[in-house]
Amino acid sequence: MVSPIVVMKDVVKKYGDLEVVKSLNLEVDSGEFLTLLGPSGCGKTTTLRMIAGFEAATSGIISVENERVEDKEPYERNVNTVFQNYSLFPHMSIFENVAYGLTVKKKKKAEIKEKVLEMLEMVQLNGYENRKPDQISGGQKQRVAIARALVNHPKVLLLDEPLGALDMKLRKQMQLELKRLQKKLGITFIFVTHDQEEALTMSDRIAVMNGGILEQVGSSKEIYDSPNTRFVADFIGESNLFEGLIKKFLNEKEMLVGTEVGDIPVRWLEGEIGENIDVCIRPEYLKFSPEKILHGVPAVVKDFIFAGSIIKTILQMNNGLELIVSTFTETEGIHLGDLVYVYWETKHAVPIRRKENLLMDVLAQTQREVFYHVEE
Amino acid sequence: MVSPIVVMKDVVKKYGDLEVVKSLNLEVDSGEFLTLLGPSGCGKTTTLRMIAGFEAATSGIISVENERVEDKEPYERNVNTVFQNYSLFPHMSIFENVAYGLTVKKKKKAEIKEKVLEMLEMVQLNGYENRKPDQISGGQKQRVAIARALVNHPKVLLLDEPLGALDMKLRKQMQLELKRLQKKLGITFIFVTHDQEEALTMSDRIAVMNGGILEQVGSSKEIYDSPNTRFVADFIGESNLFEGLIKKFLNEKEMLVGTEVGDIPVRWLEGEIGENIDVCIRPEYLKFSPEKILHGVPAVVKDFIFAGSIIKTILQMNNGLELIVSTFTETEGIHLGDLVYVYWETKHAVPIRRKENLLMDVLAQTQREVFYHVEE
Amino acid sequence: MSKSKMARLAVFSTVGPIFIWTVFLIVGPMVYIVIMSFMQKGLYGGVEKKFTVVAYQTIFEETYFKTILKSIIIAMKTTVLCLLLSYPFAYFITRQKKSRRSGLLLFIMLPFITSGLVRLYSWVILLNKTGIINRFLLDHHFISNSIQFLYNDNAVTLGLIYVFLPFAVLPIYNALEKIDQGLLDVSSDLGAKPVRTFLKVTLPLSASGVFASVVLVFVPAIGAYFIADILGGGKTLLAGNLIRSQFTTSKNWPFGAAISVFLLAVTLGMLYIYNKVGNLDDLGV
Amino acid sequence: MSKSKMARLAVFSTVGPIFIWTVFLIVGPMVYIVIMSFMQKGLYGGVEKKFTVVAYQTIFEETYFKTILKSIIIAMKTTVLCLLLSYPFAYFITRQKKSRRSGLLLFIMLPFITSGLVRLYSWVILLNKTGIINRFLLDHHFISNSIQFLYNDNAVTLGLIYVFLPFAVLPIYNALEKIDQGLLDVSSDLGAKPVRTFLKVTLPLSASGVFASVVLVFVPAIGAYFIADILGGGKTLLAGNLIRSQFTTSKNWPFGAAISVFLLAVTLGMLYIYNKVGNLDDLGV
Repeated sequence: MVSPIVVMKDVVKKYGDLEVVKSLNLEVDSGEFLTLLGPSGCGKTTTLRMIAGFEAATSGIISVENERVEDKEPYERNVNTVFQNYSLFPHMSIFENVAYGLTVKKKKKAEIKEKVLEMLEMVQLNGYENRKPDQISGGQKQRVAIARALVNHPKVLLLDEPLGALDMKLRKQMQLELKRLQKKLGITFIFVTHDQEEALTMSDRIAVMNGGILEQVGSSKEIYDSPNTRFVADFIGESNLFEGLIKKFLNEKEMLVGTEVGDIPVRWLEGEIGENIDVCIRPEYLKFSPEKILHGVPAVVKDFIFAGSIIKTILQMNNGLELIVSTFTETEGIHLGDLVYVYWETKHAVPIRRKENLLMDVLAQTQREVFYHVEE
Repeated sequence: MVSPIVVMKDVVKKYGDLEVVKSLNLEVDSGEFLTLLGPSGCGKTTTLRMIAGFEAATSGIISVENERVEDKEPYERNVNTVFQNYSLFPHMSIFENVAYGLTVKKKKKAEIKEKVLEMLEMVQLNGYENRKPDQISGGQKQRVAIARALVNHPKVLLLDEPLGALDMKLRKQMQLELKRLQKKLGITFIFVTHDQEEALTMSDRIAVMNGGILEQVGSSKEIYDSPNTRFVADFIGESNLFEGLIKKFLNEKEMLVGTEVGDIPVRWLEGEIGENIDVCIRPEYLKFSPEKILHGVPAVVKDFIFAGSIIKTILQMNNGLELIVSTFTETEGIHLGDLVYVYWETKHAVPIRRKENLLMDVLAQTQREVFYHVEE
Repeated sequence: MSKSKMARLAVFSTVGPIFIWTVFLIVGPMVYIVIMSFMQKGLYGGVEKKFTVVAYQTIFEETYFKTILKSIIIAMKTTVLCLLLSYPFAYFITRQKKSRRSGLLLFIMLPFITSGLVRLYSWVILLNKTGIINRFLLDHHFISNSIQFLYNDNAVTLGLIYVFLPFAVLPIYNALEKIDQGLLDVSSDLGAKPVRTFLKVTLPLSASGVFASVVLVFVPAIGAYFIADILGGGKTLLAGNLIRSQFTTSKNWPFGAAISVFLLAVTLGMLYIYNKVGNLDDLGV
Repeated sequence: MSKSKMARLAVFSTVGPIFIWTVFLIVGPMVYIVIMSFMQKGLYGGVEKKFTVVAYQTIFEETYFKTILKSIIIAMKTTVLCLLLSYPFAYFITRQKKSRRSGLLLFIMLPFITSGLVRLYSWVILLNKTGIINRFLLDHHFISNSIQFLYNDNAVTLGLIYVFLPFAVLPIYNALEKIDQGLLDVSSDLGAKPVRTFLKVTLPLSASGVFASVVLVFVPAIGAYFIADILGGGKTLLAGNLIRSQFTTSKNWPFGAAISVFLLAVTLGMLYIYNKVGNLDDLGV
């Protein structure tokens, strides 16, 4: 078993009365590429800055390599950070920028030179060492910032939306480069982004945050295919959401959920009959046909949106809500205004617990724990 | 026929010796949503600013509503602009910002008030009129900037990467809102972006620019399915590109192209046998199978990338180059290292003329034109 | 105690005393002056520790009050003229190419690198009865008798403008340079002609710079005395001269202090009014 | 002609003359002084139109040169001490919460709103033989005879520091405030302790502000004379006093002009050296 290199336990960060991070528990494995994903203001950057040491946690434990670091200054922690806006020293050359960490550690000149040049080569910037930061492009600046952090061989590299300022094409290219570097060096990466696609393609695991709370942690596939909360379903990728209640358990894999637009078959969930739940179906798992189908939801074709590789068909159900269906090619013989029946494989209809129910679960669990402690 | 509302003819923009826009010809139809798409520095913003009047064209003709505007100041042109960084007047309230254009035109106070409030309601900002720009969020600022431009009922609205500063989720929402506004008001939109997906989903037509040259103009579908140049194929969406030469015309729809990895069937092109061309196949049109297939290209499975709705399978061909195949679900029974055969429908293999050949065409055409003029 | 707290303490224990000392050095005398202005004058200079408002009453005696009022008016004139000269100048510079701007600024600042004193004397030499200008006018028979340009209020005002002009240019230039070109573009885009754009966008957004210029010109102008010495030739007295004579020849220290406090109050009052009128609270200034 | 060109012409025809006139007003006297310094002195003041370098030779006569040299040294001392006081002060302010900063700055600038003259006299009153400090020391038997704090070089230096300190604080504060907190974070992140971060990041990045402070303090300090008048009591003469006396009592105008030009040259030379040593070209200053 890989032991966790970074552990956060019950970490809280308050600014005055404002709780930016709410009792966060997270373990990051050694050599892992973990992404903190969430919308602006969800607390992801604050979390990263607490690991780096730029922000002090209001309460809780943060440890790196089994050593508690909450009271350590950034310069005492064996983690390095790549900032969103590059933050290159404008008065130093590229070489001096990259060498900074080693110079601080009073390494020998020859060693510094060798390591810096090696690192610049790794980020494909050999020959640029004498330039100043204002003489290179945005993508190059980002690579210098990465080299400057990596040359110190940190245990953990923290990256705060490092690709946010780059344009689409360059961004995709840097994503690949970063992933390659991470695999090559075997350093643990904790990566912050608000871009779901970036998170899905790069990460070993994703930690989805919202309003200071960790909503779900898991692999890209887990997060995408089995979202835990309505927020995760909505934020990661596109999703069609139905509100409903559990009507009947069909077998150990399926159940029937009653919704405004009729009863629909859904993946099994440990729940009770009559419990309110949400159902999430990804647009690419929806199918539709002009013929009537058992449990098929009737809907009218409202629009086709061409989005490059994917064509999105917008369907409107009886209750007025819209569904999105993604296909690679146009569905032949279907026109605007047509009545169609929407269906799907039951395994792709994911039931999601309501927040209020989840809260009940947590309360129940806490009570159990309290009892446990009392019994001890 | 809809008459063009904006016409640019042989427009050139030079900064000193640097030609930023190279002999650009473009017609924008009335009521159309046209997007100028290209990477940073391709000249798209300069083109927009020439239409607005902030930059003077070095040569060429620009007309709006059949009236030449090259020598007109921005305040004399019936076009309005929404800027990337909002550019709200910091010393004025939201109301005063939106009212600015009407106040300048010396409209009556009651009329101004009515129109401004109506417009603020349209962008869902009623109740915000007394706030200052620094008291509202980024998305709200953007909406104020749009309202401030639209309240003047311009013939043409120019938008310079208006959503660049917003985060992913907000951006998607604003895209829908903008599209809705444009349809409702029937105003011609000229939209600048470097985001291909944004361009593909929003536009009636897309004009792809690169290095100051207009590479291709067409509907999202045309641009995506039949790119004219290698650049367009590469910049819009993902693409698999083969280099090859025309070997044989199979029938009036298909031809055979010889490449490093064997002969492949490709969509027909008006060309000559032996002509060097590129072939573009979109990742979602590629299929692969463990069994040998006629004209199938052998390749080894290198990687699976999970990108949310799409799973990308990376295949490596004999010549070392990689192919990307997109699917919605995992291909069962295929593992890393497996040898597979890649195939596709011929209509999805798009032949692309080489730039040098295109240049020859242009030269030939120019010669023809010169002759024509001489004959006159 | 965490290391971070210790580090912060270390910084404060070094910087703190210097900070306090600096504040004392700067604010202390100020407080002393205010106290002194409410005391009785000593017979041979100095003060006696009795509370009185005599010094303030003296200000409103006709001869003194005339001089002080004239000082204030001259300082206001100087300020307005400095603004009228420096605003177009600063505006002109910001309209130049970026590469050329700092050169132009340096050019205007160069003479400032030599002391105001010498530059004032060069004015004396240019303007006096036997100076170059008079000689030129006499030689070409524009005039038959030399004109005394010096030793009057206008000469003093000219001198004040001359010495304080650079102080007016810099803040306005800084404010103008900070204005986002995009805002001017937007204004033009929305149909505003250049004059309107200037009045509605440029001017309000440079108000903080104008305010700083007003402070930097009006404040020293109201207290200056050496300019009046040189260009006023003892005939045009300003409040500054009055203050100096109280501390030197007249030995009425409380009165000197009271004039200072009075001028400070006038200055603050004017700035307050300027602030209200200019609606600077809108700009967060 | 296009409308755009016409508009531009209109702007230039308004602003242009004011610009030229301002340049003339500012640079003209400067040129005149340089020319004058190479002329012969008239018998009763004024100059005779003969080229000579006598005025410059006079500078190097022992009595004069001593005074000028002392002036330069005092100005340098003043500059260095102002920097040492103002840097920690400005640094301290930038470390405060943003909302508190402008208040602190205003606080330090407040006394500056009253004229330097009055504040100097308050020092005289504090420091002279019958002043408060002497009285305190005598009353508590720390000393038996009053000490003359005034009328020496140190008093003059103190006065100079006192008057010019606000000029030193502002540019340094501006430079420090512009430094991106991210750069300090990066430095700490890469293992640099606070002192190293200060020396390697903060200090170099505030060099342009320090440079501006040096100019704003050294230049007026080298030419100031009224401070020497008041606190030096005629015993400590500075170059400024020398220049004034050439234009007034001694009536040797070319010599006065030559001293000015010489001091200007020294100033520019010092700034050049500072610039080279500080490697300010690296910072694009």
